[in-house]
Amino acid sequence: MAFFFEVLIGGLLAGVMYSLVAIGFVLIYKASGVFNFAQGAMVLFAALTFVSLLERGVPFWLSFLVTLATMIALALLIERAVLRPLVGRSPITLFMATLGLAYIIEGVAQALWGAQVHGLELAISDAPLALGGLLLSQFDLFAAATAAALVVLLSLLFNRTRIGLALRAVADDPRAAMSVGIRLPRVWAVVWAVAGFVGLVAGLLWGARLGVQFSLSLVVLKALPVLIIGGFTSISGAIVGGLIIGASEKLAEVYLGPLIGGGIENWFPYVLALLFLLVRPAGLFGERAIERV
Amino acid sequence: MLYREAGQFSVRYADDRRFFRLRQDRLGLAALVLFAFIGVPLLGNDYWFSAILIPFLLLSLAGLGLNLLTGYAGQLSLGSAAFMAVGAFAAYNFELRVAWLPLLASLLLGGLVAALVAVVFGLPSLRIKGFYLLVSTLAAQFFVPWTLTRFSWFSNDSASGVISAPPLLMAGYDFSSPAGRYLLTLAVVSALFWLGANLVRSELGRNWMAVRDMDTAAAVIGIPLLKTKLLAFAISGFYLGVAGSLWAFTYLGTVEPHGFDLNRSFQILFIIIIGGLGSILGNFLGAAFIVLFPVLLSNLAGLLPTGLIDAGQIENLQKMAFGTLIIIFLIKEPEGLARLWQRFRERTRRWPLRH
Amino acid sequence: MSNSPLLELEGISLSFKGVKAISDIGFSVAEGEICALIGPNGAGKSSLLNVINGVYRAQQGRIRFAGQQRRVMHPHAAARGGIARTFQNIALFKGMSVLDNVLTGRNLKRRSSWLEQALRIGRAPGEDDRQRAAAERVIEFLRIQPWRDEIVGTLPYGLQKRVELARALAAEPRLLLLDEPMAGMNAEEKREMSRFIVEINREFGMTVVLIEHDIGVVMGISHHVVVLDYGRKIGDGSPEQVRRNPDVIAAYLGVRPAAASGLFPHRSATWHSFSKC
Amino acid sequence: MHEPLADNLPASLLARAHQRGADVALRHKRLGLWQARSWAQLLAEVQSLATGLREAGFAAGDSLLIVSRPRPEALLASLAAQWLGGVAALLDPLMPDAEQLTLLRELQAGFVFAEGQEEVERVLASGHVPALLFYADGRGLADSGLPNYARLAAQLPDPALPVQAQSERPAFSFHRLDADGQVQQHGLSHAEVLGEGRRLVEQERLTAAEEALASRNFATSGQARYLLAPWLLAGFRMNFPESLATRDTDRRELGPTLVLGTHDSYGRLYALAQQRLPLPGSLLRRWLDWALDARGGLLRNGLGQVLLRRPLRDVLGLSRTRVPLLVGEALPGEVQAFFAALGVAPRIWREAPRWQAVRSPRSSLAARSQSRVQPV
Repeated sequence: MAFFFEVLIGGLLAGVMYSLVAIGFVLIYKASGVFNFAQGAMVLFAALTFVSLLERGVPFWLSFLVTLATMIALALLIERAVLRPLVGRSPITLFMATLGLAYIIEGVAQALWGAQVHGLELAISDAPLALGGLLLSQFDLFAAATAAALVVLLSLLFNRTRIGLALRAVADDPRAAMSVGIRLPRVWAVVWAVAGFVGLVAGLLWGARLGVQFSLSLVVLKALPVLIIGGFTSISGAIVGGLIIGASEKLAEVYLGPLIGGGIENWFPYVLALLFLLVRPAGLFGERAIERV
Repeated sequence: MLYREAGQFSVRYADDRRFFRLRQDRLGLAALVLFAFIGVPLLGNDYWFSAILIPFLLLSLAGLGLNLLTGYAGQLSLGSAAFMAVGAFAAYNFELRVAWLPLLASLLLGGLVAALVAVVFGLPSLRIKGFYLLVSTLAAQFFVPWTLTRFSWFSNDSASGVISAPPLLMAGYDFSSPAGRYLLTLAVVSALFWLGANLVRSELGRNWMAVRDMDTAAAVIGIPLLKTKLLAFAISGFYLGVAGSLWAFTYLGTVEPHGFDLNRSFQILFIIIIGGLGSILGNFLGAAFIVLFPVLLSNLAGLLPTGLIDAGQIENLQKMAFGTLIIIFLIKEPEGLARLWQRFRERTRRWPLRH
Repeated sequence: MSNSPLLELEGISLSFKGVKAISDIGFSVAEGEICALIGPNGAGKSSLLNVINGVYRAQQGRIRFAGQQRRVMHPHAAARGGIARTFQNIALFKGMSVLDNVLTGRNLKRRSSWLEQALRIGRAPGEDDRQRAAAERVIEFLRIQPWRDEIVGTLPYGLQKRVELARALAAEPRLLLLDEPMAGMNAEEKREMSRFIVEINREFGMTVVLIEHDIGVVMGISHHVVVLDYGRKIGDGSPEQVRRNPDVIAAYLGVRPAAASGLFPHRSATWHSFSKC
Repeated sequence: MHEPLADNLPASLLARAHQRGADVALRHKRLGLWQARSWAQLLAEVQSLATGLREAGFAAGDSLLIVSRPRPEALLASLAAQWLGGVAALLDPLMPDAEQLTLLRELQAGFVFAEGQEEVERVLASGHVPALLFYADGRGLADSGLPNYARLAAQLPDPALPVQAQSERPAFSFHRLDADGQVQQHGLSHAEVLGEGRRLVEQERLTAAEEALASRNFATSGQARYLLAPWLLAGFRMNFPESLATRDTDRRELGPTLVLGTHDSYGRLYALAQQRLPLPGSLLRRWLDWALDARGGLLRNGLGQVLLRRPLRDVLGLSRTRVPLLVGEALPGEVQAFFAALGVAPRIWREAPRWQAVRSPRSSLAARSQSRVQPV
């Protein structure tokens, strides 16, 4: 039984990592209705920039700030060059544009910093920690704490600041928000910048775990089922979705894996998400729109 | 400009149903097809057949397969490569296990199996829309290669799931030479394009577009949504399956499941975005672009002094260029190269008048 | 006109997330008549049309169409039974040509399979001719021949409305539901459109249920008027009867406080035309 | 080729039907198709109509007033009236409404063919109810109780119905108001129409292979002389566009070899081209003007021909045009030059209507046994 709980909690903690990527999606989706496939590329880009600076001897905090600045600049650029010309186009078109964006960011990241794997040490021991009879990864606990801090930070940002208010207004009804003088492009730029920040945090954690390498951009594929389960518009949904995916993926790997063969974690989340979709098409926390005709 | 349209008028509805209403267009197409079947095999060399023409034709076919689903029926899919893989492995197994089956029949059966698999992954499309559907097609994209690798029966217990093409014998002829493989590919692709062009102009094609443009209204006028969408998945799957089996048989000779990964799906999606969503011609234009652009890029890089740009950088450059082009096309010409061509044609038909 | 009504609604109630849109509405439409649904914005007119052809499912009530009783209608069943409609906000297939849009309206008349059509064998070619000819007759009837091959999305609003009507007509329905067919049109276009509606009704004997705000037009062309307000029915009868109905006059005059608060700004404007006719 | 016997229009039709019965005589674009009818079919239809008209009381010397844009029904109704020895009185439906109403009121026609609801309403609005009023486009007229064209044309033809037209009797009459609001008319006899038509056929060497487009209204004598008569004499094909609004695209589809126009119709085409050509001052336009310039030179001829003149001619639907005719007033210099540069310089044919004031217009079309249109 303890083994089960270990697996479960391990999975839940791994799920937090998925949630971190998914939160970036939710932010952007809420504010601009874009399903941002480039989120993974942004994670890669942030991590790669950070680690390359670090390797060139730049101090940790300076690297962090420089990377953050880069991500903000990138967000502004994206808003200007991609989002603004595509205002009012169908969600599918916007999605495909972010596919293109993902290619560009990946290409630039690798052209700048090379394609080799970089190790990233965040000075957190990955040694298992015995807690109440269960062995848990310290790193995972740290990641969970970071995620929690991030969520608190974001909720402060959105509930206590003017830009947060504007964001919520835009998410609610873009046209009404515009009519009361909220400038959409600014909100978008801010949100993409925040998403860039979230991407940076996720990139550091993922990078520390897997090494900073190209496959980081593929975490986007893990985040998608998370979003489906949690709903595209809810940050708490992203967290819960991540936990569900993480836990069930681990449990399936451990208990189902031996039966049908290993390596099922690639597709299992999707099948799970699909089942969820058929039962609750709008996700756990998403709102289902009434179709007006 | 080249056209003399006056005097070409329809006296039967069948006149309007032809692919091209104008005689000059029909003659042009006939000349092109004739050239492709007779001129190219005489003029081309092995490099052109194997490295350019065959992949171009097959990517066009795969593009058409995805275009039917995404461009016409409006169902976004990132599982194209998975259906190609199903087609390839199914055709391989038919060829392997049912010895008396002719090659062409194996190809078609491969397509049919892919169609069935596509229907299964298309089933959720009735309840979910837009990028929610991505989940279903991505599930296919991850599940299929896993299955093909996991169960070695599919690859006849070969190491890491690699399969090799059977000898390309048909009616006593050996199509194994590059020119032969080209001709075989061309024949299948031409036939399927003819069928596809008919399809999109038929009732089913209109129903697809109706579902794409506004599915509520489509349901209200009596278009059966489930049947229409599932047929889109099935037919798209069939096209991709045949493209996949030819990919294995006439293009590469040996493939493994991971040859049909997500990047291949993206590639096919880019073909139809650049070529033109909802266009038959666009698939050729997009595929030509995807095939020729890297060749062009590496040739250009070859002109530069050696050592300035290494091979890895060319790949990065290519990625950036594709990404940029996708965005430019979506912004400036969402209907792709086909639309540019169409505009040019309209202009020449009115020339020298402006409108 | 036959004795039993073509369409009968009984005790229809519909709510969205607990907000009542329609409460307990019942009325009947006789075969061959033009029936107008009028009432202020938000009175539930469009919702009622949506219930009739199954776009919305009413929580309560019964629909009886052409002798068949149903709890709720399903869009596909409605189309098969002979109900066609147009939408308030034009639900055309914008990427397709006018001809193709009209042809989609005839999809239920198809008998040949998609494979026959794709291979152009069997029943398909002959049927293609017949379908096209039928679509062309509708196009001629509504005088949209000059735009036959244009992409619908590029046409002006008034023409799109006409194309949408053409698509509905192409289905050769028994009951035609028109949701504000003249919204946003100028006087000339309105006159033309109401003439089309009258001709459709007279020449094809098609029963029409329409929603329209222009009371002058409504009184001019309809045989039967149903008045809704706040999701309830407050008037039902011939144009003459409805005009004299005190409840209707009260609603349109805006005697109740809600009306005066400016929630329904077009009320006063409508009253003007209402009192004239 | 010309039958000496056919000294009137219906007889010419009869001759064509005997000579080339199965050939296409007329096309009308309807329901998206150019629907063809043969000479034999036309003959049968005219005979049916004539039978129907006679049953309605129409007899030799009566006039059938035709209020219609060009459409096959109007043409065939005219021939049917002439078959019975009557006159086709043509009213230009594009005349201002008030003018038409006055004419309708003054003419008091006994037999009227009106195109559709609008025209029927106009006829009835004039306050005069004809003995026979029939229409072609039944839209909105279903409960009017009036007979429609299709019903008359579906009549079983009386095969014994002879052609009663006489060479010297009027075939057409035209009406208008003069400046003082007085009714004017002029008539055209069968002999005159056929004579002019024959002259055209011979001079322009018209054959049965011509394609003509009847896009203008009939209500001009030029149209009768230089289009209807040659059509019946040479036996070529007359084509009717889908509607007035689509005549330019229809012309391009059809590519007529014989174009009959007036000062106005050529002018309109010229204006259309000018408006749609590249903007004045643009490089393209200067090149175009250079290519259209009449002065020769090998380059100008060759390059201009291939790249500009030929395509322009095709866009205007004139690339097959062999016989461009202009009836009436000459074209302004630049218009004439424009078409000449395209190789379709219109050739002028005289239209000399002898308009005469009608002293008692009420009697002119009213009914039989009253004074008739004078033979010209």
